[in-house]
Amino acid sequence: MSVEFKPNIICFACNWCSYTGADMAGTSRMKYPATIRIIRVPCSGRVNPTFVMKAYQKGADGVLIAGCHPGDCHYNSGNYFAKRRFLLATRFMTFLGIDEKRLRMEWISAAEGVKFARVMREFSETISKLGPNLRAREEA
Amino acid sequence: MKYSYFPGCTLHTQTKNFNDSIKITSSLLDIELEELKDWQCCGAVYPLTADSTMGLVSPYRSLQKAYEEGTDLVTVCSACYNVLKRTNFAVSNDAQIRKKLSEYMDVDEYAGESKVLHLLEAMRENKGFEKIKEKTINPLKDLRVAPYYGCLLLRPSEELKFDNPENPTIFEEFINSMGAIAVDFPNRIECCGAYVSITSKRKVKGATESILKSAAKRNADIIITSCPLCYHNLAKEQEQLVQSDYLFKPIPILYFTQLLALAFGIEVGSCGFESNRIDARPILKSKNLISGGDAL
Amino acid sequence: MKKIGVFVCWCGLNISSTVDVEKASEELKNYPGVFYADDYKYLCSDPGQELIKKTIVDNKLEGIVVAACSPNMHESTFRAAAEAAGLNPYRVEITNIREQASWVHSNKEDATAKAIQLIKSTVEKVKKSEDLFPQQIPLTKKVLVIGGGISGMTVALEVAEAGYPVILVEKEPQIGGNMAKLSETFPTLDCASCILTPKTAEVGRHSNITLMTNSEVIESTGYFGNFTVKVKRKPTFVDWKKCIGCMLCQEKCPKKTNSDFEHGMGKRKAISVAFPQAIPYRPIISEKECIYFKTGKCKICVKVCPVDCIEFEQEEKIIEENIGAIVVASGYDLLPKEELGEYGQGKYADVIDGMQFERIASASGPTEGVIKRPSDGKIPKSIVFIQCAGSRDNQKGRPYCSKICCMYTAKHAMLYKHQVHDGEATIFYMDIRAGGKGYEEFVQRAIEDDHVLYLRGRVARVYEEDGRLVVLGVDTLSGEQVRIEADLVVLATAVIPSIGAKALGQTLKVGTDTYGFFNEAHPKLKPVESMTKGVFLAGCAQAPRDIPETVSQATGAAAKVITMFSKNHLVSDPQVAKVNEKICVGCLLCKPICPYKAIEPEIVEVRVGCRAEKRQVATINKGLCQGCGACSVACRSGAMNLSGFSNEQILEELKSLCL
Amino acid sequence: MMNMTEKMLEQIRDLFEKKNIKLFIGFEKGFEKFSRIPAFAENYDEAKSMIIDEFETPLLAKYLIRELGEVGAGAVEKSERVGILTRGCDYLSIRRLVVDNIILRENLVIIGIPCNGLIDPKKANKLLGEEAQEITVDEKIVLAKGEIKSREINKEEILLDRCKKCIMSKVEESDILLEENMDDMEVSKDYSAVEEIEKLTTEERYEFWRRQFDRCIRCFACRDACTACNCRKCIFDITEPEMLEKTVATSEQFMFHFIRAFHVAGRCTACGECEKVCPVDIPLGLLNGKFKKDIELLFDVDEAGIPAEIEPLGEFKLDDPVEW
Amino acid sequence: MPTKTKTKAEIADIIKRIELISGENIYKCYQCGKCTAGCVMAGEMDISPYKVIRMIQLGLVEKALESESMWLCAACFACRERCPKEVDLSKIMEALRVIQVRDGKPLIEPEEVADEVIEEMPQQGIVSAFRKYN
Repeated sequence: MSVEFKPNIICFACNWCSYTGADMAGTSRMKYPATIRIIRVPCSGRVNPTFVMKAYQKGADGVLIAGCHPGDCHYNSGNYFAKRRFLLATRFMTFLGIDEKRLRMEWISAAEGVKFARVMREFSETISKLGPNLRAREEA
Repeated sequence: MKYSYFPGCTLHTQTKNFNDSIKITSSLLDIELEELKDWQCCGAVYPLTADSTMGLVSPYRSLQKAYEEGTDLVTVCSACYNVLKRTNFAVSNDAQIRKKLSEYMDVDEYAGESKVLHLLEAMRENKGFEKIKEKTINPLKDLRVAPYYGCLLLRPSEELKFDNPENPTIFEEFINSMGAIAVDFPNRIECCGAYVSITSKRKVKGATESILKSAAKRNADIIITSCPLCYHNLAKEQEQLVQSDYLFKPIPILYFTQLLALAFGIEVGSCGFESNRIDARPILKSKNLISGGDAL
Repeated sequence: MKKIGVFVCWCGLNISSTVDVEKASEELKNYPGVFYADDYKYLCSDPGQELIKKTIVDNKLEGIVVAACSPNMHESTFRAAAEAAGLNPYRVEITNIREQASWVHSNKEDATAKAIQLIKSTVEKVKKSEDLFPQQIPLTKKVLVIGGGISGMTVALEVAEAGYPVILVEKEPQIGGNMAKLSETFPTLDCASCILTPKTAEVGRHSNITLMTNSEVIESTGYFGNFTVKVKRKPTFVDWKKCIGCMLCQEKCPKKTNSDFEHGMGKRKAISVAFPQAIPYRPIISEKECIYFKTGKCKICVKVCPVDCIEFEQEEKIIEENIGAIVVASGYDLLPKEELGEYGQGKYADVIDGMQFERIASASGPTEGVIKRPSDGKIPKSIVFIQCAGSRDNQKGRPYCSKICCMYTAKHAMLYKHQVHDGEATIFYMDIRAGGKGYEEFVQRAIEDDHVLYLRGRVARVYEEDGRLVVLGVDTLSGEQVRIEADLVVLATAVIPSIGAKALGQTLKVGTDTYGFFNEAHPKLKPVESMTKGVFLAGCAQAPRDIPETVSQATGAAAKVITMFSKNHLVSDPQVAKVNEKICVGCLLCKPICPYKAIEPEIVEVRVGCRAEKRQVATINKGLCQGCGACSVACRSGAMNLSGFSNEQILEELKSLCL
Repeated sequence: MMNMTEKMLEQIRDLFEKKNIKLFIGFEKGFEKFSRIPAFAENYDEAKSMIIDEFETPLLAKYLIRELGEVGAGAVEKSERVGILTRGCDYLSIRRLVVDNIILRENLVIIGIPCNGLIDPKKANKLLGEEAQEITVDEKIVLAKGEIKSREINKEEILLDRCKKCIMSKVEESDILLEENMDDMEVSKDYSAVEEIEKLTTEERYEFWRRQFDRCIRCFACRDACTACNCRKCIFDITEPEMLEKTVATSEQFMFHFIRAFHVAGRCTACGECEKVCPVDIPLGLLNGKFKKDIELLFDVDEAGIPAEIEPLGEFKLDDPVEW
Repeated sequence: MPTKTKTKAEIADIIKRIELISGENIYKCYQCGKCTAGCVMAGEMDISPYKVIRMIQLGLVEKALESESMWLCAACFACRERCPKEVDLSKIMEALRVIQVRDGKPLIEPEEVADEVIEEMPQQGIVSAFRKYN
């Protein structure tokens, strides 16, 4: 039973900053664990907290939402709305008993390939330590 | 209009003449002042420390009492006014301080519901300046009065909201209503050096001297104030100035209500002129505001 | 089930060295819904694209997934290829297995597994894709420019030269704005009217420009390409068409009053033209001062007018115009001195602001360029200039730098020193911000050649003493308190948005910041666009700036307008929000979230059983929506959705990735 | 109290006579002693059984959706209006519907009544130790008489849960006010129940909620009772995309309760109806309360239960807390 | 006796104390000197008011504490009234005084005040002086 735990992490990345930041990490050949799967969205403001809950249900061990830095949103305000929603959502999910460390929000600009890779490594490590998420998760 | 009255320590002791003139004049303006029972020293300076609220206990108690009396609180001494009004501002805006104080003192929470007013503000609120105009029977014609505001009445303006901090007018209104001439002198809003004079009298010289010279330059006959400490520093400085500068002519300093008593035709003996550090009677006499028999 | 094709790209060795592309395409062949799967060396190459096209046609594919590099690289390439093969381009999705797999992972097994999963999830997304069609939006090729200062004029001239009609609305009776009031300009000291007059004249006579002075925009509806605005033309009481500009009326008018144009430094008549070079050179009667309007008598102007053009009964007119784009160039004002208590609150005649100094230094001004102080007309022997008067001041609610004061104050001091050689000019400054071509040199000239004394520090108080002004300041470089007796004090008061900017913003539905400056769409990449599509910004309406910068920005805004007008119609991206009217309850929780104000309520009629019912729903203005999708998250029932990134698509993608 | 009922009936007659309204919604006595149930009158005669007293009543606002047209008929002017009896809490719910553009204020006639708290008869019975036969209220003292015992009870003790947390006892925008509004009740914010849960470990919290949610039978009564749940078609009834699958699994229960609570976050008026109607007693108030508490704390909102034009999640401030 | 130089940590600690006692962010000050320009006591001070804050910003807190300036501040609030950055310098001066007083270094002791001063000075003045100095 000593199979190494490979976490399953979903990352919502906004098209304009963070997704481009991920591209940057790629073109610079920075390495990060293969545990992360990116879903491209136009804006962090597009991410519905329900998606996160759904991800947990379907088997994700961690969810990361990456958007433009405050003030840099391509749509001007999307990341601020996202911030409000997820300030609440994180607390609420914790309230329901899901470890708060499993949800993370990050501001990653298009130029921050280094940051993108670093965040992915850190987050992957955090989730690895936490182990698989079994809460609010669909029985396999 | 009825108010609780907070005289403060100095008015009850050293400057009784100030207190007396307030009592005589305010009643004529339909401002009924009832001395707050068991009032306590306000502390003289508003504590500027964010980490300790001990200094607020005493003023808080007085405020709370006035509130229990169901009245607004009137005070005259600039220092008391500054401390009480700022305390009131603090407790009405900062729930934490309020909570701390009421818990410490074991009293009901008081959140700044009562107003703190300077007597001049109380006058302004009760159409006092119009009433002064009506009730003045001895108009102070040709008397050039320099209103010295000092600092504690005006600043910090966002908390005190007494008057425009750079260009105040309330004293001028007061002076004009008595028929006197308000002297606009620039240093009327500058500090006299306050308590610094306790250790280094010479160090406040610059401050006091420029106030006096600024008033003298505009030919002021009289300076009025509402602060015993300003009064002291300005009077003290004049004693020095007279000796060092033979051209300097002393300018009597009065508490503003003394002048009001005179305008209301109150018997000169009750205006408290005899206790002033620089006798104002000669100049008042020269302007025919008191008769020869009254003076001296 | 849809027939989906999957193409896996090798990208030479870029992908194939870490991702087993053959294994991936092999595995995808058996994935539900996938009709065709293959891998290829370079899909973006011509033969690669040909392969895609051919496969789509041969297999009648209904959607394709291209697993290759980032969509930022070739999404448009592959979508175009699919379109050429008759497939709606929005049925094409890219899986990024290069930047997100082969390049960032080293273990081939992991990378391949991840790539396969990513491709599968994209297949799931494509299953939920729909045909989307760009919308054509009609376009009125006419621009409205609000503000006739240097920025508005620049925009108007550029667009007019490109051949498009321009309506230039100015609230004052003449164009020229603040620049017309300036004496000379830094850093060259050439006279402002010398460089401005040719421009105003050109605006006045350009056949493509309709000039509406003494007018204000009071309403704006519609959206980009198709605005309808209402302009209020205030009465001038003079028939400008008949008037020949002889100005006999002005000469003979008996009523004198303070001139706004001169900022209280000079007088004008009740019927007047602001200044001799004004365009249009036509007089206007001020209702407030005119004796006739007050008493019903006088009419001297009527008597002297040779062409009988005085019209006391003139009324304001509302004019409606259809236009395609709006440029806001509403300019600036200065912070009133009355807000600066410590500097006299406006009660000292000899404490003036920068614009008033411009007027007394201007050759066409009330003193004909001789610098005299307002109180007694004496030539000041000592002038103190105070910079940052109200700027960089949180307490006064203006924490920003007004940007132009450092330079114009240096100019003022220089102009003064050139006139009064033995005069003393002292400047209190905080920092000298002279970033501009020739700017620093200009300031240094003032210091070195003209001996202007720069003191670093603020002034605490200004008051009057013996007919002079006492300035209490400090020089923080020496640490000394400074007391200066001056004859004249000039305050470089803060630059603030022109009065009424906030209201204009509301009229145009364009956001302003806390101070009232117009917000740009993006602080770096869209500095001349506002958040409202089709509304552009120029000059100080957006932030304080000097003339060269204003002209550059105005030219930029003009270019934006011209680019917009160069097309015959506008095309909107179909990846925008859409409303399911059957579900929408019309609660409009989505409305405040939309940064583009693209959501509005609409009453629609629907059939419920056998009767028709009216109900309110949200509607999307597809011309305004930019597709951020924030509204879709605010919608509880999911009636609001985002085409191209729909709830269904994201959820399928998500489910597949979580497995 | 009878007095108030009379006043109301007078007003109702007036309303019907002047044909201002097609329907009046109020309360009448229910089957059980002291139970008060919604009553709908289409004319004055039908309204005669209506009553105002101090016993627990359900909230009426939700009926307005039905009575003013199809669900979410939206802000469309109607030819006939509906009258409704309104206390402060009803008023909050009505305002919820108005702000959400579900109904138009113009289509309503609000008869406002002051309120200083309603009595929960069940609590009275409990304290009395038997079923009360007669309950009389005199200011703050309640006299409950049973067949055997009688007892004086402090009204505070038997107040309705909802009233203990009352944030609005006034009816601010009534068309007709039966009696002067009283001052708002002194209610201090009490999030102790939420804080109790917060104090638990994550593990314990999850277990707590799992036990609660596993009881859920997905009857949707909480949704149906809620005025903030006013969608034309609920997301739970939509199959494409299927946010909630039909299987009864713990994860689905979490999904359901997460979505329900999030959809009313910042919009919940804390009326407590959801919790009251829940047949399996899931403490839904805790979920709503958690959001309310966090919104007030994080976004510097005084009272996150009063419907406003723009909801906390419909705006942002540049100085919102920075966590990431 | 030369003052013992404090370590970096000790200095950071004092700065923190100053910020805590005054409740002000000392890093807001950008040394425009407006406080000093309008200060009636600045002429007497060995370190100008704006420099006092600068010293603290630079970590030269010992210099600031040793200076006479804070004892000369008459708390007239002119600086606070005019400060464009809304820094309440009167509170920072108070913090410096309080630190000295709490550390057992008051400016004066009651017995040091001349009888004649006690005689002449109004009670209010004496009370304020001791509130500030002891």
